[in-house]
Amino acid sequence: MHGKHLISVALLWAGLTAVGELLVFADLFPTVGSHEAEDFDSIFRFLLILGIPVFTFVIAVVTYAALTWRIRGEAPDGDGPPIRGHGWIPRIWLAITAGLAIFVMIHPGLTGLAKLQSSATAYGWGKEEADLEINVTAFMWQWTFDYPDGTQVSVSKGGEVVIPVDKYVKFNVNSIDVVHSLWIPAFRMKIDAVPGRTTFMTVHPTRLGDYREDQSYRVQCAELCGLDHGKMWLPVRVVTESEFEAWLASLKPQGN
Amino acid sequence: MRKPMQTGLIVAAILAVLTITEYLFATHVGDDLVRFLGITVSALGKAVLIIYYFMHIYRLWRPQEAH
Amino acid sequence: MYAVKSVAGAMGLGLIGFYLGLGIVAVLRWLFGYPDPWGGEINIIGGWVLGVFLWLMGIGMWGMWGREWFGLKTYQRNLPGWQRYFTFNTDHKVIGIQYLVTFMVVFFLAGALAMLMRAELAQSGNQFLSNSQYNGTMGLHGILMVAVAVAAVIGGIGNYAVPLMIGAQDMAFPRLNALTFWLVPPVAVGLLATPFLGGIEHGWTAYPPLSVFTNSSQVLFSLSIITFGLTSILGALNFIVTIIYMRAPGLTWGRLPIFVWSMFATSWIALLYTQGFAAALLLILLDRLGFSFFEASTGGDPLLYQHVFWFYSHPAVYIMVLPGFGLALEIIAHFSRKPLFAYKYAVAAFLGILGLSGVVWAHHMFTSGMPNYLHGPFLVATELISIPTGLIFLSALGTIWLGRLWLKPPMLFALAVIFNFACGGVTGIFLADVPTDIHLQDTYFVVAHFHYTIVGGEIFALFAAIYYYFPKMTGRMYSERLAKLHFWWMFIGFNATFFLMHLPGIKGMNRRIADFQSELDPLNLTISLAAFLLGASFLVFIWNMVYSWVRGPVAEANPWQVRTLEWQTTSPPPHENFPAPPVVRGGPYDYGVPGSIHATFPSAPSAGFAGAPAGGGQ
Amino acid sequence: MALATAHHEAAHAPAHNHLAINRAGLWLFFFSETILFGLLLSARFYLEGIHREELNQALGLLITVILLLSSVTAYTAETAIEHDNKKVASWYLFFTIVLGLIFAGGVAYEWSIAHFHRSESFGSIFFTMTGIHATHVITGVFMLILVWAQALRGRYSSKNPWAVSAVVMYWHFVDVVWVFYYPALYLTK
Repeated sequence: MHGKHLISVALLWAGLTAVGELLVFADLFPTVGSHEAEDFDSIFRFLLILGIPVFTFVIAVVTYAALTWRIRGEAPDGDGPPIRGHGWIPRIWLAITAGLAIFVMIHPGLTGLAKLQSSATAYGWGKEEADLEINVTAFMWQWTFDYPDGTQVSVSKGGEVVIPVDKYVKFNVNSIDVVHSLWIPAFRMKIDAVPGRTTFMTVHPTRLGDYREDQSYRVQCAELCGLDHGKMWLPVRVVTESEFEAWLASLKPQGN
Repeated sequence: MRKPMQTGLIVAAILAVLTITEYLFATHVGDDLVRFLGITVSALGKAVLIIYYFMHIYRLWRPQEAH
Repeated sequence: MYAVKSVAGAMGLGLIGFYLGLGIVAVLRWLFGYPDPWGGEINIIGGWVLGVFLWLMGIGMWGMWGREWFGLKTYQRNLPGWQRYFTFNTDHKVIGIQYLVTFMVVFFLAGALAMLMRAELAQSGNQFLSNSQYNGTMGLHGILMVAVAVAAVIGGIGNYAVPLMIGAQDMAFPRLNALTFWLVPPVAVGLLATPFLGGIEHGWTAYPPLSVFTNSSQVLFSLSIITFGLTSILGALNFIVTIIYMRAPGLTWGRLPIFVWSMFATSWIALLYTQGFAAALLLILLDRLGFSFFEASTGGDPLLYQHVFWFYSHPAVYIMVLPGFGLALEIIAHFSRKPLFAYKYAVAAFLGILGLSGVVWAHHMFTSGMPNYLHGPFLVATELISIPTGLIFLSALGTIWLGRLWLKPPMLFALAVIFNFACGGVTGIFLADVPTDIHLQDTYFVVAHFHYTIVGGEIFALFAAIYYYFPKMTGRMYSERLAKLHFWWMFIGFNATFFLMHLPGIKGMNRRIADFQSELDPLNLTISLAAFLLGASFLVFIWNMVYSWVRGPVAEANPWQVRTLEWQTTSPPPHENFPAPPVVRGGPYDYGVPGSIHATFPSAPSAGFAGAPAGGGQ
Repeated sequence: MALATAHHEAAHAPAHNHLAINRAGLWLFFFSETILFGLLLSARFYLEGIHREELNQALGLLITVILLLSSVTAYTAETAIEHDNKKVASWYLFFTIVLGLIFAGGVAYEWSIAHFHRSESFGSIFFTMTGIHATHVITGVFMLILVWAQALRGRYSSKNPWAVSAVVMYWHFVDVVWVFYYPALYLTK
């Protein structure tokens, strides 16, 4: 008595999954601006490919059951078969769900984590040594970025964060008042700015980009920090190394 | 009433001993780990004694009242 | 009108207590030589404590409880009709309805705030609200909805249904039960007063140091939530004792209705973890008074708060959603006319979630700058939770398989719970995996995810329960057509709003902002329109409920032909619930088993009572 | 409007169950409180490790002994009530109250001589932990006084010992908390 229903549900499931998996090809993500963004997008797609059949399985069964087995009269004309679900079905279910969970836990989870973390005791993402280190100070409700040569960029000076392409750029993040969070959507990286400890994130931009063309190139505060939290962002520009040097030079104070 | 009172006094005496032990561990033991363990074990012992003999936790899973 | 006088008098007493508390603290400060006796926030704390205490005494705690402390005889006022809902009534059915109505009002209020936010977010830039107004609206929406999610199902449906389902006459501690409800009005007053002190600026999570620096509305926020935590803890304690000790003879653990099991697991979570929220907010209050838990420059650490806070607030989502699962499974079993599939696995799932709930909190802190070695263990524990959750789905899907699905409004909502939570569960994987969470943390993806789990999982179950128990509670039937209209309207509106909300999150729109990047304008406009659609669906519900309560046709005792005990008594049930104590003979879901009986009423007066034996079905 | 006055039964459970129900409720309350105290204890080690500021060791040991002693007197009072020895029970409840007040006084004295301030993190931890604990002690003393006043009037007996049992159990619980707080605050280094 299960056979016909099982085949129908399987077909429905397959159909829904086929439609659902189209989501993988949709234009979901912001610009891919860094190695980290490539990793994020591939892991996200991988989880989407795995997750959609799970979702559609539930939908297929619920929809099929509601359409096929619903009572059409005013009152139930009888009871269903007293299937209690002892035996092998729950065990197989348990094995499959546990297998999926552990698989997801290990593969994109722990492996991805290992790729992100340089050491067990650090407070941040990515390599601890980088080509360029920028010290970031967050305050209500803006940032300052201190470049190694002493240049300081803020909303009033420079007005944008410029970094070179194809370099490891490390942001050492600090906060002087409340908890903020440094987030650059184009790089898919985020780390909180916590008063009293220095956190970091290292990114490796792979292509040129500019906020004026692409709004995902921005440093955005992602942790609620009070009144002007929503306005706490700065444009980001990724340039070639020579342009970067030129930009730094242009910001050098004339007198010193 | 004599028997429970005796129990109480014995427990009180052990509590006193454990408190002294704890204090001596804190003042006279140099090794961090040993001191920490000594203090923790004494404290746990005291807690177990109070919870079992004074708070009568066993009455929770005893089906019928017997006093 | 005794009830009106009593409530007004209690409010007066509460106010007197509030000012008295302010004064007492001032006098104490003066005595100890502080330069400013009216220190401000510490006075408010004193006022709150005394005000809440006198309010409780005034509303009836003195007569029913306080007198006992002094060896005096206690008394209870039993008022007829609507007035009993406004007194310190110890009947669990009255308390359940008090909770339900109160929190539905709060729900619609907080929903209106959401509409305000969506109006602002329909377009980039600030149109209707300033940044500070937006933050206040957002914070209030958040905390009110958290309160609804924590208390509406547990306090409302749980209080009403659990004693009936286990065949008890009342909860184990009826006075405590009434106390938990009457602690709620001060909480509501405290939270709704926050806009007058500047508005909540820190969202419902109240992260320090922001919440230490912000305006004084934080003090009201903390005090309200600590008080609310108290109701949660005491209510949970009451449920656990009730379920352990008050079951009818023969109602073994293996025969317990699944909703009662879910309430049992939930109550343990609430009992054990709610202290975390209270402790976290207490530390905030102390920091505002000059302590230094979160001030980095003098040795504190802001992350301490996040650990303590999420120690409660992650288990809190299970407090919210487990009763939802329980209700969904309960209703699905009855309306599929089949035994609950894999009952033992479903129970194991609830207990498994209870066990794991305490060791997953730091997955909210993957980007917080906590040491790297914490990420792995919390990732693993978080993913493990999906295994027991999967068992709930097994139970639900196995039950509807080959069933006789009676698609009444409660069943539609219960199936929607399964549908919605499938989506919420799958998106949860993205947030549990650190590599994806780094980008998605604090974006609209998270907003979409938790609305799918909490609204889709719990609020849909709440509506399922309301449509399920409405005839039992009021003795009247609602319009089924309007209920179905409400279902489809809400279901479509909900999925349109929150499914779309994932997209701006991935694209880079963070939470809790009044203004966003202009490239997301079309998407946000669509979401706002869908949100208004969702909001409008509740008008149908309100009309249906109010009209049917007053004018609806009289309902039968057991309109759904259900086997569990609460349906084997009259609608609404008498004060003592059952005319005679029931004796349970078999499982609650044995549909289709020839000759099975759930319960009998051995000493029932034979005339005028239709219940026994509780076979249900035909 | 019907104004019925009636003595209210705490629960409609079978009578022999009352005591078990009350006791279970009280224990659940303790479990919940344990989490609160445990979180504060964890916060202490989270912020400070095993470091602590110098405290008056003699005073610490003294108030610890006094609180443990008060547990013994409370135990005696409960045992006496269970054996219908009302006079001994009243006296030992009284001793417990006095010892509790001495303990609270000791904590207050410790606060007044502490050389650190609440705006330092150890000060925050110390004042909060002892403060929350002392709040429980004071609450316990209030309840003990209420129960003592009833005990003097002979209201409790071996048939009706619950109020005494409950307040004594609460008192022991407060003592257990101090069993962990004392070494955490005074003895680590």
